[in-house]
Amino acid sequence: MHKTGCFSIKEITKIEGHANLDVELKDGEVEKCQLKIYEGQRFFEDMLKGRHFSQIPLIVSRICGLCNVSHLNTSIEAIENAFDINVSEQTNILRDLATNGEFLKSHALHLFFLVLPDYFGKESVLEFSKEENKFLNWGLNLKKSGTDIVKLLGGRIYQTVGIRPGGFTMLPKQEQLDKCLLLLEKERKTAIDTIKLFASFSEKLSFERKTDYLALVDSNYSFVKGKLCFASGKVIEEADMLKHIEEFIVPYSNAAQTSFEGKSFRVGSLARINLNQKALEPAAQDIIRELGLSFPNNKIYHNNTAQAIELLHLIDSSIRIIKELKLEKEPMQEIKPKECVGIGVTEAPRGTLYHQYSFDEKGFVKKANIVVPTNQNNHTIEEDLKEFIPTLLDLPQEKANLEIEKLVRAYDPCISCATHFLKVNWKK
Amino acid sequence: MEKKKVKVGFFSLTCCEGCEFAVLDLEEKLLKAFDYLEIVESRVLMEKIKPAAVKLDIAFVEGSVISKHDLDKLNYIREKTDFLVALGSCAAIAGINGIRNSLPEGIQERMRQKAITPVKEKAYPLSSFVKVDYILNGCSVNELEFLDFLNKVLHGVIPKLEEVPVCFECKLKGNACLLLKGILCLGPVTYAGCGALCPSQNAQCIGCRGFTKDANFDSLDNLFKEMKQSKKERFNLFTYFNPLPKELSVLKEEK
Amino acid sequence: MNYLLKKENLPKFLELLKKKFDQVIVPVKNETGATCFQPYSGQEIFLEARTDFSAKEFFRPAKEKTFSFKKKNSSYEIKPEYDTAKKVLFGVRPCGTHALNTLDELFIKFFGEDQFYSNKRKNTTIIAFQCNKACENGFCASMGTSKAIGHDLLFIERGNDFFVRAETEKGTSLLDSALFKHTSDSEYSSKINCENELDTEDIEENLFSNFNHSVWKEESERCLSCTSCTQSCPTCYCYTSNDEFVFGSDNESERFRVLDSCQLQRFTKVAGNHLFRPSREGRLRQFVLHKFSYYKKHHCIHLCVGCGRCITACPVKISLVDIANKIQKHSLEESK
Amino acid sequence: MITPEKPELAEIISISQDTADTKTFEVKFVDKSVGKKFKFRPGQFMMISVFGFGEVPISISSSPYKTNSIKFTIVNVGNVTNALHQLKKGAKIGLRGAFGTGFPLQKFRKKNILFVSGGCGLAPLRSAIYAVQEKKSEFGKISVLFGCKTPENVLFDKDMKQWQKEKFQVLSTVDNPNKNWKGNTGVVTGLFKHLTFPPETTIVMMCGPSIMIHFSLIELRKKGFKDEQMFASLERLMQCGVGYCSHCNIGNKYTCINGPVFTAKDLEKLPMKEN
Ligand SMILES: Cc1cc2nc3c(=O)[nH]c(=O)nc-3n(C[C@H](O)[C@H](O)[C@H](O)COP(=O)(O)OP(=O)(O)OC[C@H]3O[C@@H](n4cnc5c(N)ncnc54)[C@H](O)[C@@H]3O)c2cc1C
Ligand code: SF4
Ligand code: SF4
Ligand code: SF4
Repeated sequence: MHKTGCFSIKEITKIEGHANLDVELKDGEVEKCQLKIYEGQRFFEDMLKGRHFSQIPLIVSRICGLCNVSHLNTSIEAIENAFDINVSEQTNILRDLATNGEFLKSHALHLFFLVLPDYFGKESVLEFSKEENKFLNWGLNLKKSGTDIVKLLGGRIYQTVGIRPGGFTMLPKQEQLDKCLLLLEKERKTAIDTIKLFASFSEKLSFERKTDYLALVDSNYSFVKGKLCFASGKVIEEADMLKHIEEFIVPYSNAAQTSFEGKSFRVGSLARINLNQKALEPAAQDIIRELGLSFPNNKIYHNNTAQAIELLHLIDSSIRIIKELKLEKEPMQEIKPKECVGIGVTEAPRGTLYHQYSFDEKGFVKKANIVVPTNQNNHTIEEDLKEFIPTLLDLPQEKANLEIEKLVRAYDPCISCATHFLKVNWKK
Repeated sequence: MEKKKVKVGFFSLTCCEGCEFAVLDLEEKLLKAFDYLEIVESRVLMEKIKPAAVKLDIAFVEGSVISKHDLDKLNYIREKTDFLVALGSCAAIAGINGIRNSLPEGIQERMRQKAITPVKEKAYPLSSFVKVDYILNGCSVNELEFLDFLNKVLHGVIPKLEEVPVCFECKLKGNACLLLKGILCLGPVTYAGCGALCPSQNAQCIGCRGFTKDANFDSLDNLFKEMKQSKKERFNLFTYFNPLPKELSVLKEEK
Repeated sequence: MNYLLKKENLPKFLELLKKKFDQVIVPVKNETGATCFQPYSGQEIFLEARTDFSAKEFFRPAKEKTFSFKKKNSSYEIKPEYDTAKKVLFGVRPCGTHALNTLDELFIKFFGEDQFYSNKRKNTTIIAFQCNKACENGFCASMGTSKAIGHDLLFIERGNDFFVRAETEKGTSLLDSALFKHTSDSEYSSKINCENELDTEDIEENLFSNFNHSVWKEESERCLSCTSCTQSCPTCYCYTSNDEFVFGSDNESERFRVLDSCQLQRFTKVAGNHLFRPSREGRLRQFVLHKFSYYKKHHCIHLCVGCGRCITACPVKISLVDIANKIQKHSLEESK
Repeated sequence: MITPEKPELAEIISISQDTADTKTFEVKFVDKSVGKKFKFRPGQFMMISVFGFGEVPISISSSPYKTNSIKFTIVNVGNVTNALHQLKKGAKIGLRGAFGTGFPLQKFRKKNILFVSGGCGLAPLRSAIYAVQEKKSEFGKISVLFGCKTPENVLFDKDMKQWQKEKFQVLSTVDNPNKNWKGNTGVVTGLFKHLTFPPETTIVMMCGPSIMIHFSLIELRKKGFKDEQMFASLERLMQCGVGYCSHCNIGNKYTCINGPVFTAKDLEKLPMKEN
């Protein structure tokens, strides 16, 4: 790679749009590193204006095909907070289960379909050898254990329909839950093997940068409740998130970036485990110890390991939920709208997700504000790259690109963005 | 069936990309289909796009045309392929992106100004610009319908759109009708193919597969009126995934 | 012979049947709240009224495989797929037994036996259930279908018991002596007063000769063409036949019969996209005329058993009884 | 016991390309005993299966006196017909039938016969023309009128020449002629002015698009033809051929079992132009 010059990486597909990366080097130092995300092109916040609150979850779940349940759940939390709805314990547990399903699916897809080819030096899973295809089956099976749950609770894997403000439109049958349970128990071992596999890979990659972390912290490792904690020590209430986190517009990108007290921070699996390791299911904690992994750490590649660890946690927690569950028929709660503001904060597979709505007295949306995890990570990604790229100067450009890709992929900015992230065009 | 592999590509314009993942969800069945398919381009499965020289037998395109970039890409795909399939509501009918088309002109104008990359005046389905050979509708697409399509094409059967409303499949499933329970439902005016997914979950159909040619909007709207729905609520429901039908232009009001 | 079965023993009886038959079909309420017939697996039995959906599914299924074709060398093996499972249908109402009787006329007696239908029919034992009150929108009294026919056993609710009458040998053989006690009681018929009434005199002629009556247009304007009527109807049998290749196989294909509906435009669509019956008016008229005029002409029996399901199922409350009565009244006035 | 819906295997023994989108298939039952028993009347149709693709009703276009093999003349318009067109000699298809009423030729003895056809409608009529040709002495004068879109769509050239040799009156017309076209132009009803024999002793058999049948009936009535003398073969969507599926229902008739051949008198009573 030349020590001076610029290159840009065109058509990074984003979570909800497309992105490029522009880099300018001078004497081996990164002068400029801009992640240009054209998110916002779809104007979800504007589209929600004037819509009835009952339509929100189904509209926002279309923001992202992969973490639609997270968007659903977050908007539902915001709506229920706004209209003072307290759903039953059973509903909460089933929502947790659905969230688990989505995380399983999302993590498995990311790890096996997008990250693994990197580690094997392959362009895509389609080029895997017979030997390597074995791992693909691991991935598919783990994913299936998640999708089956989501399908069961939401009716469909993408753009689920059954999860609504006030409860579930339809409850699953016990026998169906039992089937999910069988599959989960079968895939436990795969999850453990997965952790070992990814830990062995990420151990070899050494890039490390000290930064702050943010996640919802709760004694049950919940993805929906808890307090927002920073690794640097600050603890804030969910509803106050935007009071502390500064959202700022960068002129080259359609997506806002965020900072906390002027500095960048990371969100996602690594942030969660860094902050909340003790709340993981026992088996997940055991394996961390067994493999001699140390959390908290600042190695972003360990985000992949963290995802793998979460896989095991998710399986164990789902197994426990299903075993303890005694399904009872219950109607959905009726919701009486009023003029007010509602906020929902949850952990999505890729990090903290924030939804805020203000409603008029009939429950129509006046204003909506959504902050997605990738927005929060963008800033950190840029800063990481500023430190990382200079270490690659000895490599030929193509190799360097691959390394950059690996780093960005470690963040799991969104599965689709990670897929063909970097296509380098040198500018003279 | 000929042993020559069919060259297919998956492309994505502005959308949530759920459709391509929905296809991936066919799991073993998809792996089996790979015996007959050669994936030339795919955002999900592949890292780098292969050189554009290859002619595709089938291109699946998800997403709506919102920016100039989308349009350029679409034209490029159309040129490269013999058979172009609109994958999912965004591509077929503008889908959820189309909500912005029914926003008041003032807001639309502001959105256009706010955008950093140039956007088109509205969100468009693919058919507004290029010839679309087949439509696999739905948000997200029904993976079984996708499989059925593949199966047909691979055997040389000309696929045909099923022109039946969601109610047809809803009844085949033995569901109690939501309209009779007092819940609004767009099933009677929406194309089936999803297996009446939402009504089977006790949830209203929101029209994600597009309105039927044979729809009786007036009658359905009258029914909603009898169910004490305000103009705004009815407008909201009918424009969930579709442009407001001509018959119901009375519902339009500046908000 | 007459018997009594304690109501609480019904599940026991059904369990016993399960041992003797491949499938025991019972009326239940499904998750969406609709009442229909399902294979018994311990669910709660629904006997309060006639079900929203008929037992048609078990005789004219929504999708039924009829043949499988296998290419061998350059020839084909053609294998019909008959459903020969032994079934018992419990709790079918008198109108339901008449519906089967009506379909028998077409699928067994008319062109030659349709074995896809007749096999199911022959292998199914019918346990009818007498109604003791009128059903919503029903008009069985007008259609002469309030008394079951062609059944093997008849159940009648009586206090804490079911009064059971065996009509056939096949029926008697099901009556386990531990559960069923002889009774010298005789059946008493309770008269049912349907809220709907249909004047069926000369109905086939009158409806057909009023092909252009204004009522068709008026009523059809409301119609959503949702097919709820034809699909809930126990006698609507129209179907389409489709071939499909077996996925992943080069030489296997299957033929299916798929239930269709005359309320859909595509029902008459031929190559070149020509529609023979495009308008809603024409489609609604086809439904009513097929019920009360055309079928009778060919098979000497009405294609309607007066169960009223189509009226209950209609989201916009179109009633074939109202339509037919309007025309009947009109004809009566004209003939004066 | 037979299942009315079970197809019988048959082999394609020859294929001829009639026009760009029309081919005639000659087929033979694989099971010889079935072939031996097979009989049909002109105007009847069979259900042809292309396995995996579906089943379509197709009229028989060969002579009822030659049942060793059966011929079908088929236009490529959709899935099944397209699949049929891809088949090669030796391929196997399924056959059911023959179904429907057909033309009651035995009742037409001693009469003059007028055939009116449009496009592919000549296919079922050809079977009747062959039958009449075979027993020429039993009938009076014969006239064959044929209309189609362009000279390229003209069917059965060879047959037409043969019929001319047999002293039949054979007239064809096209909507859009080209330079080489020597016949008439315009719709088929325009040929009626060339008719020579008296209406009272004539039977009309027609088959073609419904619009052609509609106008032919009007014109012929004007010329003095009675409804009982005129027979037309109709087309409706069909799935079974035996009255089970109800798609072909027109008023109180089923096209597959009461038709496809109807007298104009029957048609009068049917809601033909139902909308
Ligand atoms: C009594 C009768 C005789 C016929 N004789 C001939 C003939 O001799 N030569 C010829 O070329 N055509 C004939 N046809 C028309 C022929 O049946 C249709 O062209 C054919 O069914 C089209 O099928 P497809 O699958 O190619 O088209 P698609 O459009 O793919 O049709 C799908 C299905 O619809 C049905 N269908 C579509 N069009 C028709 C139609 N017009 N009539 C009945 N069913 C239809 C078929 O079941 C078919 O499988 C006849 C039709 C009838 C009713
Ligand atoms: S629930 Fe909806 S889709 Fe189902 S029958 Fe009723 S209106 Fe139709
Ligand atoms: S029921 Fe309606 S909204 Fe639901 S998937 Fe089907 S078409 Fe879409
Ligand atoms: S037409 Fe209506 S009343 Fe008659 S049998 Fe069918 S559903 Fe019952």
